[in-house]
Amino acid sequence: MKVAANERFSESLFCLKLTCEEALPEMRPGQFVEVRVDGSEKVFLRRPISIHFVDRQRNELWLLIQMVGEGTRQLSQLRPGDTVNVLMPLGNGFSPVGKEGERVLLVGGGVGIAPLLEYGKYLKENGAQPVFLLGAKSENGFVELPLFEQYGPVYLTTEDGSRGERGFVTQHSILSREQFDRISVCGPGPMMKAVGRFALKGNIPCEVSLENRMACGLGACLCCVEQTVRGNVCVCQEGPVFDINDLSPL
Amino acid sequence: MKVAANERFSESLFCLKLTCEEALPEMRPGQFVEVRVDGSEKVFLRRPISIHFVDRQRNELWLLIQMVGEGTRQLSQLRPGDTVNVLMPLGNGFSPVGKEGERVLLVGGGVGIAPLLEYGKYLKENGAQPVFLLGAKSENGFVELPLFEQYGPVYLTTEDGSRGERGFVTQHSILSREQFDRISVCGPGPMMKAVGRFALKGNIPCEVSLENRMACGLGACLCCVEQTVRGNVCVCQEGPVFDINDLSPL
Amino acid sequence: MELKNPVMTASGTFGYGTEYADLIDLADLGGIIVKGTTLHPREGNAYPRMAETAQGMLNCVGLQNKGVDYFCKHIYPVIKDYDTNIIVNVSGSSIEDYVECARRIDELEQIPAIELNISCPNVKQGGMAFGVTTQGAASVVKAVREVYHKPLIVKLSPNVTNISDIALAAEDSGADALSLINTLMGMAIDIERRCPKLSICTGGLSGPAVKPVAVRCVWQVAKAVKVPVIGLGGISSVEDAIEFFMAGASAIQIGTANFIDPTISVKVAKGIGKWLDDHKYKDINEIVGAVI
Amino acid sequence: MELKNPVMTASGTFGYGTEYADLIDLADLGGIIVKGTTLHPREGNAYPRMAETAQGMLNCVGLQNKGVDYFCKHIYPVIKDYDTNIIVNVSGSSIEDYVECARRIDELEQIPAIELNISCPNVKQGGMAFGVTTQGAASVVKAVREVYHKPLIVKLSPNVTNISDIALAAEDSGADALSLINTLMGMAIDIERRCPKLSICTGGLSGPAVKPVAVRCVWQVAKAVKVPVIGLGGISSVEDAIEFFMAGASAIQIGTANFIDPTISVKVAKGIGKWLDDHKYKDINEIVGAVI
Ligand SMILES: Cc1cc2nc3c(=O)[nH]c(=O)nc-3n(C[C@H](O)[C@H](O)[C@H](O)COP(=O)(O)OP(=O)(O)OC[C@H]3O[C@@H](n4cnc5c(N)ncnc54)[C@H](O)[C@@H]3O)c2cc1C
Ligand SMILES: Cc1cc2nc3c(=O)[nH]c(=O)nc-3n(C[C@H](O)[C@H](O)[C@H](O)COP(=O)(O)OP(=O)(O)OC[C@H]3O[C@@H](n4cnc5c(N)ncnc54)[C@H](O)[C@@H]3O)c2cc1C
Ligand SMILES: Cc1cc2nc3c(=O)[nH]c(=O)nc-3n(C[C@H](O)[C@H](O)[C@H](O)COP(=O)(O)O)c2cc1C
Ligand SMILES: Cc1cc2nc3c(=O)[nH]c(=O)nc-3n(C[C@H](O)[C@H](O)[C@H](O)COP(=O)(O)O)c2cc1C
Ligand code: FES
Ligand code: FES
Repeated sequence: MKVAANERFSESLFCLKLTCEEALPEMRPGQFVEVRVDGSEKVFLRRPISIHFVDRQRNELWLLIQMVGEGTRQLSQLRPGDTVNVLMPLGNGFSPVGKEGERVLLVGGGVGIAPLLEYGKYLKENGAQPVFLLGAKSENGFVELPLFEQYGPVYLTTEDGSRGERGFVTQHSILSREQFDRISVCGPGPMMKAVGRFALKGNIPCEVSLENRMACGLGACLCCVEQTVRGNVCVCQEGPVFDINDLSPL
Repeated sequence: MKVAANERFSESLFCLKLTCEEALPEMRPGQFVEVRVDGSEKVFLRRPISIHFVDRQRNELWLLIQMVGEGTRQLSQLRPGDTVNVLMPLGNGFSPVGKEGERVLLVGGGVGIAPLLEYGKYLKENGAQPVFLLGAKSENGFVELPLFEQYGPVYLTTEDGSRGERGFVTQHSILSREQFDRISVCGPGPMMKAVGRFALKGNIPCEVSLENRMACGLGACLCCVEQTVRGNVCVCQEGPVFDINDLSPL
Repeated sequence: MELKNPVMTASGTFGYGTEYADLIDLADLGGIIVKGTTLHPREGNAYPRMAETAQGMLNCVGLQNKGVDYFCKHIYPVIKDYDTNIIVNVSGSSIEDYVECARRIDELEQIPAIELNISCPNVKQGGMAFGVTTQGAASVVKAVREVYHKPLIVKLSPNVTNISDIALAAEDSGADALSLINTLMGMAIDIERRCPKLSICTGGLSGPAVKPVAVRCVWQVAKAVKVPVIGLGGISSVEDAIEFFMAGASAIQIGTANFIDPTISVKVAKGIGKWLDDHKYKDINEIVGAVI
Repeated sequence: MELKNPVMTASGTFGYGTEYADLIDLADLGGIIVKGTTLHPREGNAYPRMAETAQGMLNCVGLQNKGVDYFCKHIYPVIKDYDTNIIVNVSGSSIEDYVECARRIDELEQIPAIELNISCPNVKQGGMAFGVTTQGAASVVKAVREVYHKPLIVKLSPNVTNISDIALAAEDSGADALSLINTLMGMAIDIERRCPKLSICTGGLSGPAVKPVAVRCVWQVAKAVKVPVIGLGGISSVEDAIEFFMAGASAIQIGTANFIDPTISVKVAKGIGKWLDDHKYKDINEIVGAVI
């Protein structure tokens, strides 16, 4: 695919906008792509990245990426006009709308907010009511808030209190003030666990999007497995989104 | 070093002009540099390249490079402003001027002409008389002829006869018409052998610049050896320029 | 067994083929070696099972599979009509396991051969244990040979002092072909977390990094044995494949490279013919073993 | 023997140190293991001796050197006063050769140790032959131990089924330390010219490609033996070095990486201290063997 734009939000967060000649394939929110990193001595395997947003008008696929190592650093260097090899769409994606008007809490931490934008859009367009609850270390951690706000109310927490409520997402007052039909969450492990426990306690259906290390991305190599009630299953194929009841006890 | 310019002469031949903040070190014609190729999955070792020309006024080192594989292809992609890591100067270099006014025939084939430009300049500046005899497959093989002409007469042969005399350098009429005090040659193996035999027959001192495969470039790994009358010696350190009498019988 | 072309996909890297069926036409392959299959179901090792290395990767999947009966009942019916050779990679923790597993696969009409994996470095019992001594290799190959009546490929480990000896033992015990190499045993450490990157500490190294070792092993074994040799280890281009042919392989497998480019096996299969044409070879046999 | 810091340069990749003296301050190194030295002069193998591979290289230099007497007379005087440990890598084709060579180096006051190379894959006789069996390793180490009175490092080959067994044999026979790994045996083919890329067909693989194998070997050996382990194989950064320490090495060597960056050994030597500081370790011993 061709790089249409590469927007830098902060030292380590950027959004890659990719386009191609043909129309982008059908994609479900929560699915991901595997991006090949060319021209690096060190990076060998593809990198799995969530589908952040699909702009059908411009035929653009957006990826929101956090630089954590060599692969994501290389991707951050891409310039408009460069080409990248992308395998997509992969994985199962988030649950479709269950019942008209359902209130779905979308909880994201760090770059885990990536898949929630496309999911929020989908929910809104399909008659559900998404509510975003996003957490970050400090206010610099939030990007594209106006985009999220198009699809539903956005609540924020920061660990240092610089924006929104101070603390972790599970401490936000919205959780005690409002009722939700279900929860979808993506973010660091501890956050997902905390939200999962909250959901279990309140008996709220909850799904999480995992980020296990992958090789093939196609269900062929069995490298990315997560232990579930059904045994070890491939996150790339049967996930990345899992009902928390399927996962090993939190 | 910083890339000042990258001039493309043909599909496979280009001249890289490198510069740096400090003054370039002393370099002898016939010495070479080892260029690191960054950002390639395939190229691991440095690539040895002759010193083509040293432009002291602009503080530029010129490298004339033929694309033959992945390493040289990567180097051909360098753009002005890019940086490359260069180890230099390496090796022994061509013989210094022996006696005032000596006539030195510089024979080059293909990209083997690279080290001869700087050597021709040196000879001219130091009171000798360089004469160039350059060979190529066809006329497109010749580049920078006006630069060579600054330092001495230039004779050409092409295999297809499209420029200069038809045939190999050893068939050029200059060899029977004129006398030379010594010969220096750089080019493909068969050409160097042919010139060497010609020199031996005519009892003319002759030195050749070899291009053995190298790893360290410093005389440390013993990978680049050539068999000589003194046994196996490192081309990177005791060469790349050898008196043909030191080499195994041609 | 006839191969349409000498390119197969390596066990454990290509699932059951179904995973790649949307991306390539499986009929373009010479064969598919499906996942390591064992008599009893196996959960495999714990996550993490994979670490990236310089031009390679380590894995310690540990033969996760649902067992041979599940394979026969649920997977075989789905894949048996693929227009290519489906070969089952058989593993076990004891000779009896290997034998029983092979016996059941012998009954599957559309499986033309098995590949006996005596070289998996990622399971505690069995696996590689059989592949590192001549006696071990001989005993398991002999036992399986008695119950399995179709072509028997034996897959060798490079983690040995003398691979030709093991190859000869397998040949003498009835192997119809040898495939090599399985992964090299390796390890990587997460220095920030102070722990191995793989759940069971060590794993198998594969990918371009191991290619020189694989070419050497193929060359050594092809010189020593009379049966055909199937070469693999780090192949990711037509040129890599040609190298293995010249080293003595009459067919090749592609493993890890499928992860980088899922269409690579078909590209290589098609590219070999073109390479031979460009180099004026009429037949691949003109290059097989060229440097032996 | 005291090391200023745990970083040395690997035999065969750093000449006698002199070659690098213009580019780095040799005093910044913990030690230099000089070229493989034999009793008699050796011409080594024919050119070509080197081939590039994915993140690595093959070599078949074959121990070219002018013999131990030349070393003692002409090289030792030049390098003996370097402000670092100069260790001589000793090779041979017979036990007698090893013994005699070691005996002569024993007399050189400013050589604090030798490294016995029983693992060179590039010579027909001797070399690796001694390093691939426990008996072979034991016999040569015992014999040298009798005549050599300073620290005796034994360098092990990864081309074996069980490296811990060889390590134990060397330890039991009197090795004071073990260094590993030497190169992995590999091969590369020039498909255009239809010939091996190396003059003697096979060669030794080194560089980042082999690092996972080296880390695994160090980890296996460090678990098995009590003597210190010196780790090498593909190290080209501070992080790589830390990995080897955590796997159980108490010192490391840098080989092939010197060819890519001739200053790398000094950079790593200096960088280790900073890494330890940044990670709040007071002493390197806090990480040596951390994952064992
Ligand atoms: C389904 C899926 C969707 C993802 N979506 C996104 C996304 O939208 N945006 C985004 O920025 N990232 C996403 N990730 C994570 C992303 O794939 C990794 O950050 C990336 O692969 C790291 O590559 P690197 O070369 O930069 O870092 P590396 O050099 O490979 O690693 C740097 C550090 O990160 C750790 N690390 C790397 N990958 C993982 C992992 N998968 N799990 C845990 N730790 C890891 C390493 O151990 C190391 O400490 C997703 C991952 C998965 C599996
Ligand atoms: C002292 C010295 C000076 C040199 N000066 C120049 C110069 O000024 N300009 C220039 O263009 N080239 C020069 N060369 C040659 C240059 O180093 C090689 O062409 C280059 O390293 C090839 O790298 P690559 O990655 O492009 O090709 P590779 O992919 O490494 O090889 C491509 C093909 O070329 C062959 N090849 C590669 N290197 C050599 C070699 N050294 N000898 C014989 N065959 C080889 C390979 O076998 C292969 O067939 C010089 C070499 C030496 C030793
Ligand atoms: C993730 C993974 C799983 C593997 N599983 C098996 C297996 O089940 N049985 C087997 O014989 N080999 C298995 N292998 C080894 C490969 O089939 C192959 O021998 C090895 O990876 C070298 O080839 P390559 O470098 O082309 O991958 C596996 C390799 C990988 C990377
Ligand atoms: C060109 C070359 C020459 C070598 N010569 C020797 C030698 O003489 N003696 C020895 O014990 N090891 C020798 N080695 C092996 C190295 O010392 C080292 O064990 C190996 O290269 C792995 O380390 P590395 O990956 O850091 O290079 C040589 C390696 C190379 C690349
Ligand atoms: S990454 Fe290969 S099975 Fe999931
Ligand atoms: S390239 Fe290392 S000695 Fe010449």
